[in-house]
Amino acid sequence: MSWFVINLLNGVSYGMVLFLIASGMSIVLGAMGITNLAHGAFYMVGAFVGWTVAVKLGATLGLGILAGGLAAGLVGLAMERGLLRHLYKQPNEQVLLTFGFVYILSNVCLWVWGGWPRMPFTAKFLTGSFEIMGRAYPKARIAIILFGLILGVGLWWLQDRTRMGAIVRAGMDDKETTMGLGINLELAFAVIFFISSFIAGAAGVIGAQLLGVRTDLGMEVLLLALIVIIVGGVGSIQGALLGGILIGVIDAFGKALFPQMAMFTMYLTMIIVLIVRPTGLLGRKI
Amino acid sequence: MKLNQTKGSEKSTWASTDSSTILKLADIHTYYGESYVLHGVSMAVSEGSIVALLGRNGMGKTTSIRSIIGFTPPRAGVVWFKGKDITNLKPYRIAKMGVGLIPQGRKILPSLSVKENLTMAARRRGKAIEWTLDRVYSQFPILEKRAYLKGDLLSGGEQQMLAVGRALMTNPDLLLMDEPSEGLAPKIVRDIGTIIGQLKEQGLSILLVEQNLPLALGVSDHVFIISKGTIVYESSPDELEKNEAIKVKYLCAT
Amino acid sequence: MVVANRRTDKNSIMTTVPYLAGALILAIIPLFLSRYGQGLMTRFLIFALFAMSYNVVFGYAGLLSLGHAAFFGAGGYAVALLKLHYNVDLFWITAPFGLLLATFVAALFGIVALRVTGIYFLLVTFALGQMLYSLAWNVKWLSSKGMQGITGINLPDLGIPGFSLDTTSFYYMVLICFIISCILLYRLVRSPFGLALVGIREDESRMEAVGYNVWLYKYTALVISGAFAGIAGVLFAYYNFFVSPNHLGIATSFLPMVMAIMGGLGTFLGPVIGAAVFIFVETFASIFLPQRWPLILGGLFVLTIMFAREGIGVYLWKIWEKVSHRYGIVEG
Amino acid sequence: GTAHAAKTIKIGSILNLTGPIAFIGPLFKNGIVMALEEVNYTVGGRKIELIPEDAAADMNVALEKAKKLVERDEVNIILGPLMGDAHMAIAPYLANKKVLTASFYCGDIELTKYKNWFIYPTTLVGLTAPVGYYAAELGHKTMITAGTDYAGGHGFIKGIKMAFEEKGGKIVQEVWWPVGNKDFGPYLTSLKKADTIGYFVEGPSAAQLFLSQYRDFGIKIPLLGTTLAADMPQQITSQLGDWVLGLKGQALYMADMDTAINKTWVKKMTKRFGQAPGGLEANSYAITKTILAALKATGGDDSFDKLWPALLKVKIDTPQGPLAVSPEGVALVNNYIVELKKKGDQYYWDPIKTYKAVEDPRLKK
Amino acid sequence: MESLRVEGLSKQFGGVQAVNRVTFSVEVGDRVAIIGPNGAGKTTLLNLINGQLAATSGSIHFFGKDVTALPTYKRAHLGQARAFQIISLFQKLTVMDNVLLTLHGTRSSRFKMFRPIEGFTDVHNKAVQTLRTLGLWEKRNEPVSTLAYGEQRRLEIDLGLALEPKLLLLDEPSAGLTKEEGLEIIGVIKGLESSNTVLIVDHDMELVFEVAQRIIVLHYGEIIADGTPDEIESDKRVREIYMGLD
Ligand SMILES: Nc1ncnc2c1ncn2[C@@H]1O[C@H](COP(=O)(O)OP(=O)(O)OP(=O)(O)O)[C@@H](O)[C@H]1O
Ligand SMILES: Nc1ncnc2c1ncn2[C@@H]1O[C@H](COP(=O)(O)OP(=O)(O)OP(=O)(O)O)[C@@H](O)[C@H]1O
Ligand SMILES: [Mg+2]
Ligand SMILES: [Mg+2]
Repeated sequence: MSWFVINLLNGVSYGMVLFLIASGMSIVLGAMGITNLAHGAFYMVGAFVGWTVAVKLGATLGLGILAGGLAAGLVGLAMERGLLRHLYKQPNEQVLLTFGFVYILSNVCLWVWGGWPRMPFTAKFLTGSFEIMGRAYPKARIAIILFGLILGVGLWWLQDRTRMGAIVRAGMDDKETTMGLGINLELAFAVIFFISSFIAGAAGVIGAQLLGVRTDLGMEVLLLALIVIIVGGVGSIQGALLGGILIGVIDAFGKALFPQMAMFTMYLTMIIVLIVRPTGLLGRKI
Repeated sequence: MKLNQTKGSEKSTWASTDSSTILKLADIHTYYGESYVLHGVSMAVSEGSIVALLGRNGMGKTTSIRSIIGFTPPRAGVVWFKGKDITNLKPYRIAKMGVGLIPQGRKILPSLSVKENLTMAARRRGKAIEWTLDRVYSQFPILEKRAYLKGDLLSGGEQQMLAVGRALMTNPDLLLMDEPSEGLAPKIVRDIGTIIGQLKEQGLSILLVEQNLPLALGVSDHVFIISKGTIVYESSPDELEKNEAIKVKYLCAT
Repeated sequence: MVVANRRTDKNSIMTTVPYLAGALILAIIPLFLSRYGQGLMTRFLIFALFAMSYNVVFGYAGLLSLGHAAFFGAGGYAVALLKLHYNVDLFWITAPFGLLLATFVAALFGIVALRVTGIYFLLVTFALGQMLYSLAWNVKWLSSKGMQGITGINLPDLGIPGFSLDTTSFYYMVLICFIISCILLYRLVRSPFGLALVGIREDESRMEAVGYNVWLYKYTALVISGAFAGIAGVLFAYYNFFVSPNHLGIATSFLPMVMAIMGGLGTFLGPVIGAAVFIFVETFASIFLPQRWPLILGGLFVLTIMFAREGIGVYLWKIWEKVSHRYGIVEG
Repeated sequence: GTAHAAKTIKIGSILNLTGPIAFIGPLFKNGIVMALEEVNYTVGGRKIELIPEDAAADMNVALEKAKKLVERDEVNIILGPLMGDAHMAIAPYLANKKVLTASFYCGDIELTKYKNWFIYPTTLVGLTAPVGYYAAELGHKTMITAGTDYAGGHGFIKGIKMAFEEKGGKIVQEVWWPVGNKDFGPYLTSLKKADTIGYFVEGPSAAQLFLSQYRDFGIKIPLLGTTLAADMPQQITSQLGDWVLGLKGQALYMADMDTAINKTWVKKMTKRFGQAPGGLEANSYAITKTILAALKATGGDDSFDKLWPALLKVKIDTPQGPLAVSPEGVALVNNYIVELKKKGDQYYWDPIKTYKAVEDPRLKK
Repeated sequence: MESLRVEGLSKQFGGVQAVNRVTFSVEVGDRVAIIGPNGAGKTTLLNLINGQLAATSGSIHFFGKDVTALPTYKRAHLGQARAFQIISLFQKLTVMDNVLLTLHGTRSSRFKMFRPIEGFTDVHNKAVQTLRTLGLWEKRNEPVSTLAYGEQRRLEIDLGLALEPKLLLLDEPSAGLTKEEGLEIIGVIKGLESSNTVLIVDHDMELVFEVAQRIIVLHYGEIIADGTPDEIESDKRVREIYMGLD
């Protein structure tokens, strides 16, 4: 029993990080139709900046998360305003551009921070462990779960209770008409993209506990995000959450039960979902 | 309301200083890139009235609407709305000032549900009676039934109702309607006429672009005819009704 | 996106000159290059072929795939496995086998992936490719002893007594494969089938209505494209002397995509130009700036998008059109 | 150009300057540069030119660069690459071209069959064997092995296991995680009971994650392994934190080793590069020194047929300790068991036991 | 001879019964108009006949053959052609390519690979001829998007005709056209051979009464009237529901 609970917690905490990684990418993909391959690179930028603030400068983790999110958000904003803005509805060009940014940002981080990996970090009061059913369980992981839930609720609110999502999709359909209905689209695009990048950056700091801080995170995180989006479906927060947790839990139990097949279980889940529901568990039908 | 007829491309002087004028186009010239489409259009809509803009295909009706809402700002001339120069404002600013748009071809946003199409642009402007989702639904009950359907799955007529509802949700003071009867069954065309009348009663000013002459003449207070980018005629609807020569010459009506 | 803006009755000199000139350059230049230079050219040809094969599904049929490396890798692994387990070197066995394996993988992928469209197609092909990648990591039979991947491949045996390939002759062998593939692909995209792919890219439901079995076209395109990617993979295994799981995974899938977009999607020669730019910039940037080459490469992508949006190939083509008009090669 | 080429000896080096372990390349390069500067880039009257290349931690790129070095630059000596997969990828090609190749950090025993590899400091199994011996000496009876599931990982774990079993120990559980694994939670929560864990993690980043998660999950079984961290720069060690104090494992080099040669070397390195050197620089320095010694013996002849026999006879002293070369081309050097300690706010690895010239048990026979 | 027979055909979208147990049959050479209020299910009915949508229940026979389960492209091979309510030409492709694609669609040459499309001389000649009669020959190398709206409509309809279909489905062919252009379309339809069957949906009563010998009226997916133009014009329900008269 305790084995089960512990592994469940493992899975959910890892899943929350996956959710954080994928949600921003999924929003931008669903709402703006942008395949942002640089999303993982934003995560990396956030992780490094967060490390600088929280570890190097010794500020609190909260400030680190904020700084990481802001840094990634600003990089994202600059990319969107400066370049992507001219490429709406041109998926091929978007793919090449954002892929270029993976190279550029990775190399810039290498330049600025050097190539050595940073120790996983978290807040002082989150180091160490709780006692759960007679076993030690890391506090930081519980914090990740809580944080993921809070952010998830926030995003869900943003998606369903504000018109933001609908406005951005409207803008993708027909920019002119949407503006003619009194909507400042440019602003809406910028805000959505900023939020998406901000989450990526903040996730980089929160996820540092599990994924570390390195200059090759860009690609790796991108892969994880794609996997979660495939399982959960494009465009919805619920999908990213479900996909993230499902992958996390399957990964945890897979590792615990069939350790030799570790890498496999994740891909297998993905393939099975694809065969049963090609558009992901909660994806919009197409 | 003064009713005087202007000849040729002479500029309209109607209501030029009237404080009850909600919209005024003063000699606007609009281009699409190199092509010169509006050669000095002047007209006005006074508060609470319905003005019809008539003309044959390709004469510049839609372009006039686009010039007002800011999609293709005129290169010369001024557009006044509620006494403010809106000539070079961004479309969303103009819309926010109280201009509602029902574009030609409806322009329903296909990836939004009917409900989202309505709520997306909803805006409250502190009027006594405001348009809300419920009110739009009670005006067009079919929209409520289709609330969660994607916009582009509606039939043509349903889309037109949606476009009207969507514009109303922004609670405009002035409604720009570009050929609302296009593609509609004869009965619905009549219904649209009724709705326009109701909107007027509720105090809206309307600029109605139409090819359907009976509809336009039935609802409007004043009529302009545009030909090759200039206003060539204006009068009351009754007067136009009687003027067969003008109708044949500019409206291809028999 | 580039339009396949074909002019059916255009002056043929203008269109053939660049092709002939290109072929001539490819045939002669290696004679003036070091073995390293020849190797680089070989690499370029292989990736150009890979990118062209990708262009069939992406550029022409409009299917954005992120799993194309699976076909490329399958071709390579076929060669490597024949060598590893059966010690077969003979090109006339390995090449058809690689081609078949790649085609088979593409046929399987197509069944799963073509149930969806758009962004989901990208996601599904990515998933399938990664699946093969993880197989290659985990299945011992797919690796040489002591590593992931298969090593120990030599230049192919052509079965001609008394003749064995060296760097130079291998280059020419690759060039011949490349030119044959080019001719086939050229005829393919100019055929009714090829035009139908473009039609499908533009509007599937209209294509259905005028009588095309859209699914079958897409499927066939994917399989054919997989076959050509497989040939590229076979040649690559010989060029590279070993294959690794990476050749099946996403890192490799990105390559033809980037090359095709950079050169000009949906144009015949675009991917070749893209491959040339990519390979040579990558190589020389990493020689001169070993720590900063990713920056240069990434910057190049961005610049291409901002200043030659339709692709560098299309950009060059337009210049060529201007020049050829000015000098009366073609009467305007 | 051939006349000129005959004058300079070109040494190629395949480093990881970009990619996931990008910080490693420059450090290896520093060690090489120091060794070459000491001889003023000349040996036997010939100038030496160093040609560094980036392999981006990708074995395909490594092969690409190896080809470039051989075919374009016509080098006869290549230093690196680091990773085992890259070794395997380039080995047949370089053996065929008769290029003397040195591994930066161990190598699979398979490489010895090519007879052109200088494997430094020893084979995979040879490197970790002391961990197994030491575990037995501590009186441990049972052990869990835990390592990364790829060729190199299997080699390192095998070293621990072979040595521990040779001394009568028993392996009660073998845990493997995939390359690139980040979340060790599921593995850490499924450990059985044992006296010790013999572990190997594939790089500093994974090692950091492993150690911090080991702590967070409150695992009490003591760790013994390759403290890659000990060979890593201060930047890695200094991040570890107090809770890692007392961690024991195998290491090849400690910055504060109390030998005269090391002290002067550290001083020189610090002065030249502005930071204290670690195990990586020590490795590449020792390798370059060995090659230089062989070149000196041949009088500056860098042809493989002369160089290889000369290499096998080299005996020198390096900051890591005395060095000799086995007939298979495997270096014979000291291997240390170290413990992490703290002095002031400086962490350091204290050598608590030395194993001299440990060899791969399979080569001894 | 019977060209098309539709029996008990229904289409349900979630809760919407767009087409409801529709039964009718059409003889070869008939010109039939389908009218009805917006949302009555006219477009949906054409989609069902043409196979773009799968029927929920009921059957469709085309020249005696049950085509209910056939995909669209097979129906095209049997001789159905369609012009859409919203223009569906390939906007980015040239006029020539549009013509070629359409002409190859129902020929076995459509699946030919490795042979240049120009090599199929019969199709090519036919394309040239089509373009010349349409007066679009000069614009053959321009993308369709540069054509005027009226020209595009004409092209779409004429491409339908160029396939020499046994059944031609036209959805609002006059929408967005000027009066004169609309008259031109009427002329084209009237000039068709008697072997062509035409089903036409339009709101332009003038056009409908001009070309149709028979009118089917749909309302909420059901047929409420079916008869000659005169009968329909005087039908009380139709006048009320559709025309909104008395
Ligand atoms: N985007 C455009 N670019 C270039 N010319 C245009 C564009 N849109 C319209 N035009 C031209 O401008 C002229 C006026 O067009 P406009 O759409 O205003 O006419 P309209 O009176 O609304 O006609 P309709 O009744 O057909 O809607 C036409 O000649 C048309 O061809
Ligand atoms: N894919 C769909 N999903 C759900 N409902 C649909 C779908 N397509 C059409 N409908 C509904 O079915 C009804 C019939 O639509 P259809 O387009 O056939 O009408 P129509 O008779 O062609 O109208 P119009 O004359 O306005 O074009 C409409 O109420 C529409 O909302
Ligand atoms: Mg108009
Ligand atoms: Mg319809």
